[in-house]
Amino acid sequence: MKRVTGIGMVVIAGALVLTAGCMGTKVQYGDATSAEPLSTDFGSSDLQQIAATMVDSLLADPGVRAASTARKPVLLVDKVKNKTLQHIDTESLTDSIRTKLIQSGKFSFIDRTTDQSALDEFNAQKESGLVDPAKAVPMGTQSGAEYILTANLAQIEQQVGSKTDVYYKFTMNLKNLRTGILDWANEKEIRKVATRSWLGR
Amino acid sequence: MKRVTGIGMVVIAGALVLTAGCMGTKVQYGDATSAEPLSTDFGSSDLQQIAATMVDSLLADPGVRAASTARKPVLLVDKVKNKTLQHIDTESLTDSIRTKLIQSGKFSFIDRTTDQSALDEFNAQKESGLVDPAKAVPMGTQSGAEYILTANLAQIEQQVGSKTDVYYKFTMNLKNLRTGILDWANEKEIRKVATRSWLGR
Amino acid sequence: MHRRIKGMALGAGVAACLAGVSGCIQKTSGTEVVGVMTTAPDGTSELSRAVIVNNTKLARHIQVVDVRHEYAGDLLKASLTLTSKYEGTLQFQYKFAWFNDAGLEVNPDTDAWTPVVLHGNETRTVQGVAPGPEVKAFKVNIRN
Amino acid sequence: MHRRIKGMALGAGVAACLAGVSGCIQKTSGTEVVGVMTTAPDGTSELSRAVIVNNTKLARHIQVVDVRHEYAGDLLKASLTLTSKYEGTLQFQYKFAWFNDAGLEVNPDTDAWTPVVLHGNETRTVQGVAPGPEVKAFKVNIRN
Repeated sequence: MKRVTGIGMVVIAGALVLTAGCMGTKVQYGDATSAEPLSTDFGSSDLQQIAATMVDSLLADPGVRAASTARKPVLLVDKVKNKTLQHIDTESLTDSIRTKLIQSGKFSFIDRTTDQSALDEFNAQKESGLVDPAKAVPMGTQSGAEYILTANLAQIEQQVGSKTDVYYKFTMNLKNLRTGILDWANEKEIRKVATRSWLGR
Repeated sequence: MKRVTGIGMVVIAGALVLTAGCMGTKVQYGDATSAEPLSTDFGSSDLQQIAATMVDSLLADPGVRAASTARKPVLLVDKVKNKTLQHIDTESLTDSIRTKLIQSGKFSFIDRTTDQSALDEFNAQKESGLVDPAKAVPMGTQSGAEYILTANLAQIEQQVGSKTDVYYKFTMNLKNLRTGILDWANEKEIRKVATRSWLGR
Repeated sequence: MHRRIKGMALGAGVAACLAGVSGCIQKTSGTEVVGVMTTAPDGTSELSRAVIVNNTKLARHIQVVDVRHEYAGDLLKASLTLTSKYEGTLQFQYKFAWFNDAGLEVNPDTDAWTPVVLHGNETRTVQGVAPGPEVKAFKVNIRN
Repeated sequence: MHRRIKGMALGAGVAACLAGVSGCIQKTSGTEVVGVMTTAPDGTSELSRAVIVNNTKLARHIQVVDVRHEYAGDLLKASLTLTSKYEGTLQFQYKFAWFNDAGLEVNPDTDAWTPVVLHGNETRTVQGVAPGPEVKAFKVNIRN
């Protein structure tokens, strides 16, 4: 009886060694553009889908195109109104949209979130005494926005039994500051369904 | 009975010796540019990938190229807005980008973070009495920045069961101080996936 | 007796799970659709297309019945008509890629996989707009 | 009896683990792609390319189907088209190196290995931009 216990302990010790040696975390680079959702939370693929839809629609819109043939209109991206219950980095979403629109070469963008850095540099050029006034960049020559891109992100979540159904809707508008008219609008809907099951997958 | 326990102890001692013999720390130099991630935290390879993408895009951009043919534009790198939950040395990231851009010979950079050292040296040249005034560097002849490179680093982390999925997005903009327009923008997305398992691989 | 069968079933389930984790090969191949704008000597341009099937199982379910294009201003707009040959609901994803005159990809790694749900025998179109006027060819990957 | 078999199985597992940790040789070789810009006497320049396979197993999975280039201003831009011959998802990494007229590497040790994920039978391009106008040749290493 006692002998068996001794062997049993050795076996347990061996099992522990095995576990410690074999357990591990494998880390890999994945496809950054992958569309395999892990949860119903707002994820990277949702961000990419929304950005792609908005950019494609804005680039292909005849009205917007007419305004951007003579010269590039100057746009400003407003904060997205996040009406979901999640903490979503909506700036990252509008960053993606803005980047793609700038890369298309059809729009000019200004960015008010980095105005403080610009002002700091203007001050350094004028007041530090280091910069040659002749080489300094003149202040007060920047462009102002003619259009504002505004957006809303809404969410409807329903949970019944083992099924969670989350619906996201992103609405974007292009507001003409001169006329106040919304010159363009589009929305992208996404549905994610999670089904809890007892067999792993 | 006693004999059996003795054998058991010998076995355990043997196991300990084996463990002690195999355990140990081997230190080696590795490949500094290696892309084998150890964890989903922001690592050296992520930094290198982001820097390479940004530099390649900036060097190849037709608009930026047009501005840099006549003479080198003067750039300033702004602080990166770190919106991840990690402590990331974003200055190290922008240092890499700036270094590669300076090496390309297409851009000039100023650095406001080391202005104090420059001011100290100017003061020493004027007031220490050690420096020949004829050999001193005149103050107030430096260049000011015409462009600011601003950047955001965002992160979306999702964890389900034994899988952790981390998505990073780095967005960079080139802001023209004279016009206020973002003359160039690009982003780099990185996904890292960690899978915890009981069987090692 | 019952208990043992349950145990065996559990064991088999665990084994299947482990195999899933450690990974037997999971097919991630699909169909590739290529469209190239070619300009004839008389100035007219037309789209030449090709469909490359790498996954016959997927191709039996999803068929690319049409590839069309138009110009939105100077931007190429591509449209694929997909038909499901399957009675149930199909889930798959597609991704666009855009190429310039020299055959180099424009803005690589920026287009993302987009999920699509096709109900039984449904026909749907998916569209993409070129990221710039220099685009002369596109490629769409479809996989499930 | 049963217990002994279990113990032996455990022992074998431990041995396998130790072997895995201490590492039998892991192949890190791969494919090398070389591109050299040559200028003909009449002033036209063209890219001559070579693919060197050092790892036949990797080369069976990943094929370099095209090497293209264009000039972004005075900077050489190189693009490789890679096709997966494998049905599952492949993970590999690549690294560019750039050489000047004299065959010396420009800014050595600054280009980093970049990871790429290729889904089944997918075709993708990877691009690199030369770090300076003096670059006349490039090399791309691919390994998994």
